[in-house]
Amino acid sequence: MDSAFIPNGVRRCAPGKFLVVLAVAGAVLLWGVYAMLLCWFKGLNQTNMNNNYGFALWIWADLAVIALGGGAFFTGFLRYIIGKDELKNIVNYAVLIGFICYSSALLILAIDIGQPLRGWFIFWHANVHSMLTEVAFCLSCYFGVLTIEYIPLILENRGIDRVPFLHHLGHNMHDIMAVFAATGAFLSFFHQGSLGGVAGVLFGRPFSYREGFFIWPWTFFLFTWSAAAYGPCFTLLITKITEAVTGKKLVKDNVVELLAKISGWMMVTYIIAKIVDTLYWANVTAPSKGLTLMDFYSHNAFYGVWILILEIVIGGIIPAAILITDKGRKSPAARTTAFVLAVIGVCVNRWVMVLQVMAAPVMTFDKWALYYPSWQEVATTILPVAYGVILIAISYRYLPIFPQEPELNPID
Amino acid sequence: MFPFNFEWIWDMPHMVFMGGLWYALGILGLGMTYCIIKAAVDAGKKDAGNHVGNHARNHD
Amino acid sequence: MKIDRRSFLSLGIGVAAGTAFSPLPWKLMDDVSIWTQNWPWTPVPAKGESTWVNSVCTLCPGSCGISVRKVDDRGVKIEGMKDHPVNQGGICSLGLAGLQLLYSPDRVKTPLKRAGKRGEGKWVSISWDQAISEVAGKLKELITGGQAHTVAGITGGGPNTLSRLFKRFLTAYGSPNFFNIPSIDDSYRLALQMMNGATPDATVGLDLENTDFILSFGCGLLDGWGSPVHMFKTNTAWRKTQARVIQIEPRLSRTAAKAYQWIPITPGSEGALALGIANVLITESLYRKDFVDNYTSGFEGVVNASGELQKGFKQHVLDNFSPKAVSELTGLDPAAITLLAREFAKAKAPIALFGRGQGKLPGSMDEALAIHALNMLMGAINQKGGIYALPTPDSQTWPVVPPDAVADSGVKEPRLDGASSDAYSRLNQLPPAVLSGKPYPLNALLVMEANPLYTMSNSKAVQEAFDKIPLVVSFSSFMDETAQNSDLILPNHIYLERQEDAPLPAGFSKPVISLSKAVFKPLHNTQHAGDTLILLAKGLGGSVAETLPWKDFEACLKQAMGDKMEPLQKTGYWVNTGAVFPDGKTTFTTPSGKFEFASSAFCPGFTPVKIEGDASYPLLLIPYDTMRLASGYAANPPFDTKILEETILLHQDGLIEINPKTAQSMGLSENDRVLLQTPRGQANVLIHLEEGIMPGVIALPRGLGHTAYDAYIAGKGVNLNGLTGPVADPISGLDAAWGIKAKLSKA
Amino acid sequence: MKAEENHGNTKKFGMVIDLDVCTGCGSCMVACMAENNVPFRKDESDKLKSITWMRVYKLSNGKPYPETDICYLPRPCQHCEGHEGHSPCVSVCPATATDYDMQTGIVSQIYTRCFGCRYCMAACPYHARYFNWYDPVWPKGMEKYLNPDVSVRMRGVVEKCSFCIQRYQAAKNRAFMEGKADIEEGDYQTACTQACPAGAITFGDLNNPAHAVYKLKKQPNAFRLLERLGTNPKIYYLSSREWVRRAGDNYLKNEGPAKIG
Repeated sequence: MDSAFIPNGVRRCAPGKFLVVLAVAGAVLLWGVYAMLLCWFKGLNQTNMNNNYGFALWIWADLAVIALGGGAFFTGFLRYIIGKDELKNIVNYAVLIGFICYSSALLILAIDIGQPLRGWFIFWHANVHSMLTEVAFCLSCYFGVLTIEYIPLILENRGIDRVPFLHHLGHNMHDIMAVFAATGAFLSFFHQGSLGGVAGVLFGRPFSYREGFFIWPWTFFLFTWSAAAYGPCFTLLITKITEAVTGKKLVKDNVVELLAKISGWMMVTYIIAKIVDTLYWANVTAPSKGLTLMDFYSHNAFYGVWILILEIVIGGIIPAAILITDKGRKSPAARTTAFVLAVIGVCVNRWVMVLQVMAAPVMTFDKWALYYPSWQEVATTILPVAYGVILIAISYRYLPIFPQEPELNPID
Repeated sequence: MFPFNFEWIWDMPHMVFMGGLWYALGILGLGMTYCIIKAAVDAGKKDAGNHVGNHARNHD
Repeated sequence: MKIDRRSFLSLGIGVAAGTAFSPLPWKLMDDVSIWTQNWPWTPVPAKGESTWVNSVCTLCPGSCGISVRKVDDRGVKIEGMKDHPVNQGGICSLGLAGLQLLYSPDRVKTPLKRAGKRGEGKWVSISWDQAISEVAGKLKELITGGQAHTVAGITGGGPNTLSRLFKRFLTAYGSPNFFNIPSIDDSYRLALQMMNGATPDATVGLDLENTDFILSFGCGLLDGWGSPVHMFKTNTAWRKTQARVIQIEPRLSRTAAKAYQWIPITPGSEGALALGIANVLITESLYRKDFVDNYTSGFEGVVNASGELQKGFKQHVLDNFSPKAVSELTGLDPAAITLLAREFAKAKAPIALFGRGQGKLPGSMDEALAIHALNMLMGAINQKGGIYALPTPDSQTWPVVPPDAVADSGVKEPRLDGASSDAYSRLNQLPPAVLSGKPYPLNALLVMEANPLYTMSNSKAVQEAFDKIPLVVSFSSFMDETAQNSDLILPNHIYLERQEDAPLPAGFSKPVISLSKAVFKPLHNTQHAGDTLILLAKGLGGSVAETLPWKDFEACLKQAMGDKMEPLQKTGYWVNTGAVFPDGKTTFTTPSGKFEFASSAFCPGFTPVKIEGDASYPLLLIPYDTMRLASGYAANPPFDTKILEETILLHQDGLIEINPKTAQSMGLSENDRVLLQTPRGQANVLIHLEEGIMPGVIALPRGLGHTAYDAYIAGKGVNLNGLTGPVADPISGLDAAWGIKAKLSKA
Repeated sequence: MKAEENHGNTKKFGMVIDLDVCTGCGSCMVACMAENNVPFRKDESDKLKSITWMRVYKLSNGKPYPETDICYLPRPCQHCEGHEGHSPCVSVCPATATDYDMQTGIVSQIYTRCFGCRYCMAACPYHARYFNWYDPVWPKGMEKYLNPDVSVRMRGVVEKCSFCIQRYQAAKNRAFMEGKADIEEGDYQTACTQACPAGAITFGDLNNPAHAVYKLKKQPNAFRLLERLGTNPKIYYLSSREWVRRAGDNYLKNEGPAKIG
């Protein structure tokens, strides 16, 4: 039925099966869209956010998907700028995942703001001192870059490629992709960082506030670093899941191992920096505001030291240790475990840098405020997952995402 | 975001920040314009009628 | 089809690109955001000319001057009147929210006649003519049947002209049953009457500005006691003069928190503590001997009716109220009592005050007399910084019209509350009398500026009594509980829409009258209750009509105010500048001509109020008052409910304060839902742990648990009056209850 | 933030709130809501969704009965000056919807520009900023009392105490009409200051030695909330109670208000 559009040399499931997958994901998507419309038409009273939780699940989701989508810029950076050639076999997928992550982030932001129809004021009336302005600009620009990086992939579809103009367009874009990728990397370094800056500059919030370099708090660098370190793990994890779902090997182990190794070493350096940062914050920054480390991790029902351990040890040191060792990296099970832990680690980091910041009282007579999201918030946060599944399913079916697939899965 | 917005001031933060922004946008814009124009030219040159779908793509 | 997909696609892309580069999307984007900035459902207040009108707030007995800001004919803000003697620009949260009462869509907007069952909320609008003729017709019927005395009137308006007119109406009609809403003012009046020989119509005057030591027996000086804003101002002045407030109560109220010292004692033992302090003052000779020896009687001994000499106040106190004995009653250390007495005596101008919380209930006379005796011991009577009787500002007398035969015999019937005169209304006795039909059934009840169905304790009995009254007429412009349970509503203008005199502010130092103005033209088809009374009188004809001869209330008010009317209309208030208060007089019109510690009729003692409930109720439930809750005739406007703490009201649930220790012993923790039971009723409440309350005591605020008014207050929390009941005071017959025994169980 | 510093004639409006005198009655809260068209809903008991520009906090010394002591603390927007006008919220607003006015020291909020990202709320340690989670709705007819000098905020934007800036504008206009060079202390007072029945709030120009606040802020009992964060707030509090002053900021065990600058 749609065989004319399926890439050469690969096998795809029957259209019926494909449609069932789309239908299931589509149903979840619709649920999310319904919640989204509720938020737009009825307002943010549909959420469980409140005046203590101006930022909540959505901002966490934004920070998390952007960190996870960091695989795109970092892989692109390694591939086009550093010249790690093997990574061409995974960069397509990294771009796709990045595209999904960033478009999701933008969508969530559009739901999250109280006046979505005025959202463009962030550009028009930009306050250049605000980290969020930097985020908005770089995020939008980098989303443009991801789109530019994704377009040639779409143009490679057999059906589309028949159109000469589009064929040439794809070709030309490929030719100067390094320029785009470099721009993207430049933008990414900044917006990943400014996302960290969002929390780090809050000098009214001793939990997140960090000193820094020039105008950038340490979290600026930690966020960029962690996105570069953990993002590829997410790319690799999704690749692994895709392989499991399709039942095919899609990327060669050497490619996976190379990226995993780089990611692992990045994590090692990151986690050292993070530990130093935490120690400095706990022993110098916070006490200068009259607070001790344990003030942030006690007197409430949820945030205990466990979350610090989960983030740094379980989600940082352990996966890093696995990925930098040959043995760990080469064992598919250990490797996948490391990916999962790493994803958890970075998500927990983003969680505390958003939610725990809001939860921790600053005034002595204030109380911890705990929060759980409403179903509308959950649904709109799951929406991108469903959307991602759909986009991956379609892209995988019709586009030559995995250059090594035909070789690894020869058709008799 | 434009010098004619009233919050605009010709100070360092604006020039650095907005300079960076317009620089990035410029690269992307010019890059895409170049690709599109060149694609149109290429498509016209290389016999629009021909089927080019199987043209082996050079990935590098 | 050769205009194929390709050209179609190209066309599409072309159109999209063309549109994108046209001004259209940008213009749309701009327009849409302008639209969001001017959403039609977000109101835009109309501009106009801004003016200020001075008036007085009569939402509580405080009588604060207010300045109302108007923009054209809209009222946009109520502020305190800067140079008003009572509040000097300050204003409380209720007064500030007055416009929410004015503009409430839930007001009674026109005369209503009940259509469904009583309390069902079904009404038909009727004309004023019909309303007047219906009520007048019913009242005429009762005259014909010789039942004029079976009509009663309740007013919460205080001693103002409208209340006087109402009473005059009832008297002329032939009913002795005129009721005021009793309060602590009655106890002060009675205490002054008994000990100082004041006339019953005098009110208490307090020269608080000049005191330097305030022994407050549970008075919510900063919780709405007296004239609230005036008390706040006074308290601030006390800070500057370093006057000390000693707050004696089992709960850390706002007053206690601001006081120099908070002394929690066993609730109900206040009178005993007063006598214990008196004991120390006498034992250690710390009292003002010159004053006591020269100007008082009953201190050393009392000659009783049969001419025998009996123990006087001194011996009585020395015999029964040693610090040790009082310690057992109050739970206070004997040394603390002695210390407190010494501090009290050391002060230059000490004063002892009674009246729990806002003084909503008259309380025990024994206690009032005991505490007032402390003032006598320190000579704080009629002196600077002391307590005294303030004469009610004399109003011009109205023409005397001889009653007709019906009226004459009617007013001679006994009052339903068993009181010998209407000087002190034993309103708490009314429901049992109505329920028993003795001495006679109540056939009609007129309620003005009051909401007895909500504010009277033992709600269940009050409701049952209401159900037995064949005709209930309300004059309320609020759809309050009483109005909701009436047969006819003849709505009065709201306080901002009518002219009337505001009575003397409670506990003020000098006589002041303020004039409330019609700041706004009546919004709805309401009518001044004074006019309604005059029209009713006209409808009844005969001597009633002759007794209320004015063409309208304004004429009546003018005649009552006499030459005060001019200054009242000019400045909004009138202060008695002709006399000095306190006047320093050391004689009075008691039988002995002196201030009386005791007489053949009384001697201050300590008879614990018989609080209801047996041993199966281990806890003591006490009410408390807060400035954030209106608990009288006016219910909380939305703003005031908004500022209620979540430890008082959480969603629809009221919270009960309990000491964490007590709660722990019962296995209860914060926000647990519990069933609160008292001998008078039960309710579901949530637990609020509060260190500032005595273990074993639990406290609920007054002012919640409404079933009427509007959706912003109805159905929220618990009406304390549904859980408590009155205890008749042996001396005054007024309600002496200060709490009730209670128990809590997990719900 | 762009205006040059000129301490000679720039104003710095601020408050001194005497906590010894404040009774926690809540008049300031209602005065503020009535003046500034703050909406209300049927259930306002979820204080985290309730808009109260002025909020009275209840502080406790935490001791058990009968040593318990409580104190009430009214908390308007602190109008932080931060370092050279970089208050926590102003510098983070991406759309320049909130600004620190160097001429008055007032942190303003432009509702029609705010697009509701709530970053400023995250930045404010005082929880002085409020989001319009709901459309503001008044019961039918009650919208009549709305103040024409203050615009009603639409759903989806952040709002906060403005020091009743409309009153400042009006005072300036009046002064201009009357040919006066400048406004006087009494010409511009916030709604809460005026209403406070205890007279606990004093408002004025902290730069002007003739204003009451100028002297009051220098009292030994004066402190500010969370001063150690560097927010540089313009609300001063007075309390004779040591535990209350200590509650104004975070201190390590061995520190105390007196030891820190």
